[in-house]
Amino acid sequence: MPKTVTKWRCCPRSAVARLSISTPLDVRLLDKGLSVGEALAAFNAAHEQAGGVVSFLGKVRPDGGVKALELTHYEPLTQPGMESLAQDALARFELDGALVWHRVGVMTPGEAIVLVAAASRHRRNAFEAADFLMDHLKSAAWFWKREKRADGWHWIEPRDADHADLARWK
Amino acid sequence: MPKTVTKWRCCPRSAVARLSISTPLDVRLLDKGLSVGEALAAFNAAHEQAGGVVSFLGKVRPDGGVKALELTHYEPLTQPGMESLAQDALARFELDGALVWHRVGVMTPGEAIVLVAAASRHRRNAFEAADFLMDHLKSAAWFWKREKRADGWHWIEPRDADHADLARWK
Amino acid sequence: MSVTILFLGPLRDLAGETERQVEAPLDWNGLLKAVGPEVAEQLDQERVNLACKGKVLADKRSLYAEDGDEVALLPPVSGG
Amino acid sequence: MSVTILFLGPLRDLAGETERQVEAPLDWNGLLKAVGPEVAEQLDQERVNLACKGKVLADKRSLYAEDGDEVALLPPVSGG
Repeated sequence: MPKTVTKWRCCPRSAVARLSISTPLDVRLLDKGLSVGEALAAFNAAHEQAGGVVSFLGKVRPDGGVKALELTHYEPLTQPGMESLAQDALARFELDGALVWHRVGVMTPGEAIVLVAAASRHRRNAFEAADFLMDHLKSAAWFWKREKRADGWHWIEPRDADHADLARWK
Repeated sequence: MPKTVTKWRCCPRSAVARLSISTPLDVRLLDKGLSVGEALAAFNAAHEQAGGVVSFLGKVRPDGGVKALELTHYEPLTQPGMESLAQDALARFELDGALVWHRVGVMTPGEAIVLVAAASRHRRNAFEAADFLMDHLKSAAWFWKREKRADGWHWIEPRDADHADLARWK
Repeated sequence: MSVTILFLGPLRDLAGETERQVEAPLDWNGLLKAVGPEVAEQLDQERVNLACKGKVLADKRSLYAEDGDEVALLPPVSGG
Repeated sequence: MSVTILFLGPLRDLAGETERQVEAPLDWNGLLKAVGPEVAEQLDQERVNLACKGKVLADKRSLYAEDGDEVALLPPVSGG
């Protein structure tokens, strides 16, 4: 796995949050549930100097009788892809830091799939960075999804809307 | 104070969060510190059906030797202004819900000033709603800021950038 | 039998006080006289708004405040 | 002395297996033969990518996998 150039340092654990957050980037693939409140509290504590923090949380939607969602990935590409994307966002939007967490494996409706957060001096940069991270995450990270419905598992096809989302940043 | 038309209901307290969140809208003026992690955990729990949740947290920046920030407001305009803005966002972006919390009084660097969150079926709507709420909050809510520096208190003037931010939504 | 004039934000410093009681009724010209020349000059600018009974006036020059009303002088909100 | 071929996402169902060991070395034509006609047809489409040793190939037809290498067949990622 290629090493990124950023210097990673470990933050003191916050009094509120039991989580330790790496700065400036904290990129994780998680095979079980994540505690969103704790993660964001720890991220905020790790970036006390940032004027603005934007977060996005994506959850499994209980649409069309979906009982479960499975996310598979190719680990040798996924982790470096996510780290490289986070690096890009850090430089492009002059961030103080970013958090990029993604679930893999089987999830049920209401569970968190993805959490991104961007901390920046300027509000607009934090918004754009979180948006950018979400638009690029799927193509950077090689995730394949399938849904379990009453009649079994179904793979989810690529969407044209994803290409349109990416084109916004070209 | 004019009543808004939305029906407010109270959510069961989440196991994780000790906070109760009103749905679809939770609008508050706070005269002391807010726990961001708890607030977002409670908001997420209150909108389990939403596919995406975007939040923005604004903090006092330790810029240029700022020792403290004071926010004054005119209560008869502020609370209705914030509620009406949240209503607008709810309808315009087809949100499941929104949270709009603002501090008033004296704050020190690193403390939270504002927290907004938007829950929606679609990611793009949640992003745009949080962005819209932040762009409009200052003009909707009549806040005046002054900063305490080494040589005393200084009022913060209106910025041209704010007008440009608002013009984006016209 | 009075109207309360509230000075908000930076206008508080200019007025040297937070609020002032004046005799009802109060109209635009009465207000200009009541607040003194420095505040009156600010108030005359488009960017300063006026609220009466908790409502921002579309035309501040149409002010007519009666006994017990609160008139708030609203300078432009701060940036940042 | 072998190369591991990994079938990812929906290609796993089409191949009927998760991975297969084949003899090294393995090039593009060898891969097409090894995976069977159905998967080969998918692989020939632009939207399906190929990774060797953990790197996506800019030109998948230039594949040359040696002993111990892992070759991953990458269908387009899912929307939603």
